[in-house]
Amino acid sequence: MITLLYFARLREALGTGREQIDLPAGASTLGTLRAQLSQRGEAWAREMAAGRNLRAAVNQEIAGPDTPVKDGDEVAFFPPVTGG
Amino acid sequence: MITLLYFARLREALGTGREQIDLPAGASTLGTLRAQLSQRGEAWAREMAAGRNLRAAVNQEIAGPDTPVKDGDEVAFFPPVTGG
Amino acid sequence: MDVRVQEQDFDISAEIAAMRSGNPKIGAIASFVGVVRDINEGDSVATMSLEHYPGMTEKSIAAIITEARGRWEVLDALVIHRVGTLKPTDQIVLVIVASTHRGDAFAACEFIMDYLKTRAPFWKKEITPQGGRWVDARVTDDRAAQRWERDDKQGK
Amino acid sequence: MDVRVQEQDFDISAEIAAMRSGNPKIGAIASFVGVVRDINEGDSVATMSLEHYPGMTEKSIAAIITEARGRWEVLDALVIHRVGTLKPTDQIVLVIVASTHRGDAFAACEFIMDYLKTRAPFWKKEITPQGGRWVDARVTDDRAAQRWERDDKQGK
Repeated sequence: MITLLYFARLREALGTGREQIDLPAGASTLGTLRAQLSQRGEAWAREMAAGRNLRAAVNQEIAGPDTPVKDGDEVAFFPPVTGG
Repeated sequence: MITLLYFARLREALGTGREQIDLPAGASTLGTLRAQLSQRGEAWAREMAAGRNLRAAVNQEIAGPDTPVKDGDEVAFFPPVTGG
Repeated sequence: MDVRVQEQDFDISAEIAAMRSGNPKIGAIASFVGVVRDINEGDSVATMSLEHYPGMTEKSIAAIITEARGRWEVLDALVIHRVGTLKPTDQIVLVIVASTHRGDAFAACEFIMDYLKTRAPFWKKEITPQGGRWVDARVTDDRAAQRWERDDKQGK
Repeated sequence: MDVRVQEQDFDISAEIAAMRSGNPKIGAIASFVGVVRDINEGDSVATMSLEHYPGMTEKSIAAIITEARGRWEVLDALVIHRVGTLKPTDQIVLVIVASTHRGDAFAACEFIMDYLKTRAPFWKKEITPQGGRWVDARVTDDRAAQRWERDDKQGK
């Protein structure tokens, strides 16, 4: 199981903020996980598209496409931050 | 008449903070006024000496040796500032 | 060193007083307060809603403060970031840095603010009469943060 | 824009709140608080006495603020400088600059502080158990102020 979190515009577009799923087969990195998620349907394809300016964190640390993802991880996807 | 003001260490060394005097003959600039004042005695010679790191203002504006001094002016001498 | 994420407002006087009394070596305190503006890219903002990533927020700000402490003399630092609903003229964020001298305090305070703008997981949504709109990240914020990286490379 | 020289303490929260409510375009408020340290070049400071040049003080600070407004976008600015007797951990000086964006607020605030340190007629006297001693001007303060002049020449 991994925990998936979505924030802000992404959370609204996907209609969910948090889910727990089994780590999909072949999704051993953030990049491959994102590619898998993009196949869930229209909103997912649009929001998770490779060209989309999306940020991600694995276990609350900023992560890139090559960051490994393993069972038990907390993986978050979100738009560029706009705090302050 | 001109008003002379002395601040901080200078005020204490000269034993006065404010005086009014007739503009001395030949003291048409800050530099010549300072030279005249340095002839008033030992403390004056020491504190007003040319090599002494002293600042001055004429009518509350920072002034240099060539700044004109005329009747009615307020002339202040003081050490480099140390506020803040 | 302290990081707080909260809905309630903050009192900069009280925070600075606590820092001052806590360390008599402090000579300089630089601070920054971010405020909700009523105009953002043309529309009038009625209210603003701030979302964040609990857990990661605090960690990422703590990491920014740690990085600032490695670059400058920082005797104490505090970051408070508000979340929830805010309205124009409300305070959003507070950064306070205390040091012996003002150069360090100013630099570390601006550094923390610039990095917070690009690294701390907060998202602003403007609620205008026309509806809600997520605020886009600004290129100028990325540039402001990158400045500090250039400084490193040039050894300035 | 306001300049105050006073014996009593100041409340940065109240001053920032007044600025915020006065101008809804304000998005960034940078501020600086100078604090009496207990150690200055080795001796322990029991108290500190601040003298100034009434009239010229206010004028010179107002001129510094005017110069800052010519260089950066400054929506509001306030300088409060205390005089009289102060003790360690007391606040000495407050500079607040409000702008639309934080880069302008930080730069103008640091500029005002650096210029105030070399141009505003205040003098500090430390009263230690060994007696009174006028604080010497620091070369680092001259350098900090000169930085802004170099920036001009380089057109930065």
